[in-house]
Amino acid sequence: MTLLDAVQANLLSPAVLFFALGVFAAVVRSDLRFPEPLYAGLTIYLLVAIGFKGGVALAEAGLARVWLPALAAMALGALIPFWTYPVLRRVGRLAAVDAAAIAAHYGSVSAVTFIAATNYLQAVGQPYESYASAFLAVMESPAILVGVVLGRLASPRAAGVAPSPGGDASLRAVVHEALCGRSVLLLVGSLVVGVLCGPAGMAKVEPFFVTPFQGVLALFLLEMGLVAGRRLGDLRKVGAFLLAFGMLVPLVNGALGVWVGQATGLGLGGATLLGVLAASASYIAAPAAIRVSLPDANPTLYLTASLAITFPFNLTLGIPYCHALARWLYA
Amino acid sequence: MTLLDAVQANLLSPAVLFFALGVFAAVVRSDLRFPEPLYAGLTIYLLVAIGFKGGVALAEAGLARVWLPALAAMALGALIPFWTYPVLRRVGRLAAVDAAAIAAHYGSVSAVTFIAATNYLQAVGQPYESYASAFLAVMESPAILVGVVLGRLASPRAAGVAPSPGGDASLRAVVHEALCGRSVLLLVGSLVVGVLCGPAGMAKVEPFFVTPFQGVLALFLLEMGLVAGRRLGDLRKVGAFLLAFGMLVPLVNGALGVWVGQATGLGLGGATLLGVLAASASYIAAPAAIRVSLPDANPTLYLTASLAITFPFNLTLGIPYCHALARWLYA
Amino acid sequence: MTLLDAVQANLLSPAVLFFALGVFAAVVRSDLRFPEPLYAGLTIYLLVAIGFKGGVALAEAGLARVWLPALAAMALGALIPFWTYPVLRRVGRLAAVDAAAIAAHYGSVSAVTFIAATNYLQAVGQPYESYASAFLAVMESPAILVGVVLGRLASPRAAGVAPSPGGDASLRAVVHEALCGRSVLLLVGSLVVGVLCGPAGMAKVEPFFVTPFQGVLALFLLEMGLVAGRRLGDLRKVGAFLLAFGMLVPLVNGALGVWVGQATGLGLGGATLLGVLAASASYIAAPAAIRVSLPDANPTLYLTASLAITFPFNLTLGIPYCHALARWLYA
Amino acid sequence: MQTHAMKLLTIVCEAHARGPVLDLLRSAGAHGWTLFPVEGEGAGGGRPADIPEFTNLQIQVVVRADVADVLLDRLGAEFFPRYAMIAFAADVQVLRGDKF
Amino acid sequence: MQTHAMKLLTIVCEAHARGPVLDLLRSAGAHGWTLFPVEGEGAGGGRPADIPEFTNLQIQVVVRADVADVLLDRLGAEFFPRYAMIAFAADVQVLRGDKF
Amino acid sequence: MQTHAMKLLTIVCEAHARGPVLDLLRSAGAHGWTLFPVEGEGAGGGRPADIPEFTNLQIQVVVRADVADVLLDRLGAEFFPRYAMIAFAADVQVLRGDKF
Ligand SMILES: Nc1ncnc2c1ncn2[C@@H]1O[C@H](COP(=O)(O)O)[C@@H](O)[C@H]1O
Ligand SMILES: Nc1ncnc2c1ncn2[C@@H]1O[C@H](COP(=O)(O)O)[C@@H](O)[C@H]1O
Ligand SMILES: Nc1ncnc2c1ncn2[C@@H]1O[C@H](COP(=O)(O)O)[C@@H](O)[C@H]1O
Ligand code: NA
Ligand code: NA
Ligand code: NA
Repeated sequence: MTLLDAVQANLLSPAVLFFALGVFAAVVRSDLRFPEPLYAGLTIYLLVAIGFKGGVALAEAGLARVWLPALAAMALGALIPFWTYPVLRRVGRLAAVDAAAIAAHYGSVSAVTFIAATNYLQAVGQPYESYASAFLAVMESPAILVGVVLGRLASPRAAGVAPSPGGDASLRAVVHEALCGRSVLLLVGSLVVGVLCGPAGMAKVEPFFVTPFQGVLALFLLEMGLVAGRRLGDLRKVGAFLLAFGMLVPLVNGALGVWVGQATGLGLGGATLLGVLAASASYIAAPAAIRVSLPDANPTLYLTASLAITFPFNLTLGIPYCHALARWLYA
Repeated sequence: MTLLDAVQANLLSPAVLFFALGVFAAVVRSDLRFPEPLYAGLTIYLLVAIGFKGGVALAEAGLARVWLPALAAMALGALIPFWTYPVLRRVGRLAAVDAAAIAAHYGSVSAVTFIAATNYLQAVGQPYESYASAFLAVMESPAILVGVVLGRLASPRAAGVAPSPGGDASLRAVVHEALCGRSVLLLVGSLVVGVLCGPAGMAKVEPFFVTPFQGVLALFLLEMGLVAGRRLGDLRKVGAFLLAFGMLVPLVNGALGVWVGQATGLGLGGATLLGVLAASASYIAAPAAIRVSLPDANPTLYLTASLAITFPFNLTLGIPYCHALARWLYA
Repeated sequence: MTLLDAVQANLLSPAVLFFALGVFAAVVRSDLRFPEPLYAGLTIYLLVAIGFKGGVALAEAGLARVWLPALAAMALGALIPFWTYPVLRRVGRLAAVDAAAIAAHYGSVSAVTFIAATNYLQAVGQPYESYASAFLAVMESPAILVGVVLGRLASPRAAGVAPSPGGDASLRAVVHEALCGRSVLLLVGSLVVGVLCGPAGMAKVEPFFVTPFQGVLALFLLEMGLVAGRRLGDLRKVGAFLLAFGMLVPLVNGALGVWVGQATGLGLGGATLLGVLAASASYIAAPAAIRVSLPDANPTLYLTASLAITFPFNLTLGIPYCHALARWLYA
Repeated sequence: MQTHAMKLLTIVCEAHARGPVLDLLRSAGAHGWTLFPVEGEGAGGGRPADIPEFTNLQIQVVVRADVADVLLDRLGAEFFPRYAMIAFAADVQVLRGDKF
Repeated sequence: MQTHAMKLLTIVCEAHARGPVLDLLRSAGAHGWTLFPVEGEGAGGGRPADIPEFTNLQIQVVVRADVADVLLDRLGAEFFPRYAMIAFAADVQVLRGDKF
Repeated sequence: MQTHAMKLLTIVCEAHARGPVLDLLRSAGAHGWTLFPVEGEGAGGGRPADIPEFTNLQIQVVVRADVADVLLDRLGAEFFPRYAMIAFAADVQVLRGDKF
């Protein structure tokens, strides 16, 4: 299967096509809306399902095989801001605080992109380590913390353009958010539940958390298409640099991720997933944390880049790209 | 199986019984409520599932076999207002704008009635053309446009009792609603996705969009029973004529639909479904469009007729009636 | 299997672990929230599914085998307040109206506890009478009516600290709530639907109402953990007596229930379920009814006792306890 | 266009009070009402709105000043001792004074 | 801090009026708006908000007094005959008067 | 029944401000609050409320006039530069003046 074939197969999958339908609906200003509780319900389902499945896989594989790639994944996430920040500053000529904010987003990860990648691997018959959800879980926060610190060092005013409500509480708030925020808690929590239950527990909840999973993802991507499509208008506001950044950085980070995966002993599928994680940019956890801790950063920049550029890019091209790279590396 | 047996089997199906339970709950003023987001979620699921399934079937059958009955279905929908309007005017002595509004509702279609009919056919073991969802998709809008034009010609004041906000924009709004409205977009969009994915895509999402479908429908009909039951009190306001109209017109339109189905080469099941579509009256897309473009029309009349009379009538009696008719015609 | 083994197996089930995760999230003040419509949707699903399944089982078993234990279950529920009320008054030194309110909660039942118990029995391979949902349905209301009457007799002021809005209407409101309230209506209604449909109807909706049921329950218990966890802070307000009451009363009532089950001819599984029902305390139907009819009763007391003490207690220990007791009794 | 002075009465109460409050509004002569669920905290503790039964409602009604007085009186006498709730009145201007 | 007198205009209308009302607000010069779904009852009967199409919206907008007058005029002339709705204006004080 | 003059302070802000705003209310001496999610548009662009993280909240609090002043001051100084939000105060009459 050539890269082109892979891309084409991906583009014709229900998940990607429903995403496109959502974008279309937003662009033609249809009155189609997913009420917010429906969005919340779908997110909770997806995170719990992927976390639980990963936990059961982890229980079967044993920590011995997982700790090294997991640590490497964390390190990779934490380090990505150190190369993206200077690029954003020097090449993009962005303000320090904006550069730090965007760097944090690209070091962190997007759970939905990860889930779509597992979906893709299943579709092309590529086995992968199910415990890779553990990498998703540990990569979410480190880059955010790094980004916040970068932003505060680089532009001390950012820490307090106005007397911060609660003083230094806001740094504490970031740490709290990083450890107890909705998505981290659901992922890590379900992972732990999965580890404790093991395959016996899985047997009970499989018909709900595994069998219909791909269909739920397709429906959710319809909604994500709406969400991303509504923000397409902001593309004009962010300029050509961020557009290029949002598509080139995933290529570089994806390659780094695949390479780290191979170096730490993952299989072809696992390395692909690590590549996708590195390539992906957060648009849930990172914006929430950055909004509170770097309030001077412009949300239009980081949100549009991660949600309206990188997310669709990875969903359509980034995932087959990482897979092709891994196949080439493992050949 | 006689008509009576069929009706009885239908009345004892979970879908119809849960509908009855919903009506009962509304009538005894239970505090049972489906929150609006739950309703929205169920609708989205049902429309996406039925559209996607129809698209996959369409991909397998090929356009060559579908275009003729689809065109005939559109024409049938567009023409129904031309005979119902005069009846509403002359026999019912309704105002021109109300007659036009109601005619539009009966030319358009009810997706839930269609879905319940597929459910019924499955239960009685009657095969049908799955691509019939395409007829559902194309029949929603034409009659609405015809009804709006009728209403404006017949009562020019209706076009502007007050200077219309946005001038002629409101006609443009109707066309936009007819093409990009929630239900049309979901149906047509999922149909196209289904066509593009084909059976390979279906295999992935089947456990979510097909296997649990009948159960979801039963739950949704519980909610529809609540919705219809809350409007039962309006029956007194609409008078005996509309009550009779809401039950007799489906019989005529159902017969027309079955006959058109046979004439354009559909099988027994497909003709039944076309009959049900013709017999059904819209209570989602049509009210929305009419409210905006014929604001003088009285919503109590068209909503009560389509939602509180014709919908329950078709659900319980209209569906087996169309099936019996088709069996007689194809015998 | 010893009681200890059983408790341990229960504690490591997905349902209980997700409940614990929810409590944890609430305690660390995570921003994880289930929007209210999601909660409502999950409740409706669970009640309809359990009611329907019970109805189908009832249709198969026949009324002849069910009426006696059902009547005994009702009587047991109605009688429980007569022994708990004096304990609450004399030992707990609670005000008459608070004692009556709490007694009503412990005579009534918790549907979620019941569902978790069926889950548990399935997991340990213990067969049970599926029509036991009928006992759940009939046990919800009687104790509430008894509690309200007790409360009004004991403290007449409670009936009207202020001129009641609508006079004696509020007693009528309780009866209406007891018969047409959301949970009773859904349970009894779905039970009747299940009886009418029988196994043929079940075949249609099984993939939605039965197959994924355990997974949905796990997700719902995550939410229940959040709900209970948010009220843990109130434990300090209710004092040591209610803490002990909330854990000892289930032991007594559970034993009574198991014994009544055996005496009326139920099998080991059914007797366990009747024990769990007797042990459980209502936190939905009872609070709603008591709030309206005994407004002087302090909600913190009855809600904390039933929701933050007895519910987690039964979920973790009460269910295996009733099962162990039944096994001992049937040995 | 000519506007008329009316009172906007806002009631925030636990969901269980829904029926009785709406009955009160009708019997006092209000011609309509608007209602939505809210979260809140007050003397009765927090109401996190995580369960329908534990939610709050905000009920708004536009009425003539004399009706507002009657409503406030009856709320204070019959409802405040019974339900967790607050109520406040504000001056508003409406079109179509006879509608309210 | 210095506050400025503004008008808070509240509109409760059927959901179908959403587009036209927001267009009106923009064209009249409002710099923002706030909106949420509500249940209600009025001359147009009950709107139980069980279906998105049958729900009500409450739209709130803070504007200068002259803009509020324009809005009320146009609402009365163009919208009231067409949609089930009510509107009322109230006095409010805001910070940053130039924002509205 | 006797009514007392109070201020109703309404804050519309992005959801991320929830924690800090509620902390502020408590520390300034409010005895309760009411809150619900809303959609909106303003200087900070549209907030379509399609994702919990991108939603707005409307927070309402009834307080004594002096508390309202403190709140407005602190909102203007500490919160407005930091979050997308507006705030406005209105006169209301309440029963049970000591409750607020
Ligand atoms: N000072 C206040 N400002 C705004 N809302 C309040 C205030 N006090 C109470 N509430 C609301 O009214 C509800 C009932 O109040 P309470 O009876 O004090 O518990 C609370 O849950 C809040 O939603
Ligand atoms: N007197 C009123 N007080 C509060 N809300 C009202 C009032 N009258 C009408 N409404 C609201 O405005 C909507 C439309 O009113 P109407 O056009 O009278 O049906 C109703 O559904 C209510 O939500
Ligand atoms: N003039 C206005 N009237 C009503 N709501 C407004 C107005 N301006 C802003 N808002 C609300 O306040 C939120 C934050 O405003 P902003 O900081 O201007 O983006 C918006 O999303 C709206 O919900
Ligand atoms: Na990344
Ligand atoms: Na039709
Ligand atoms: Na009990």
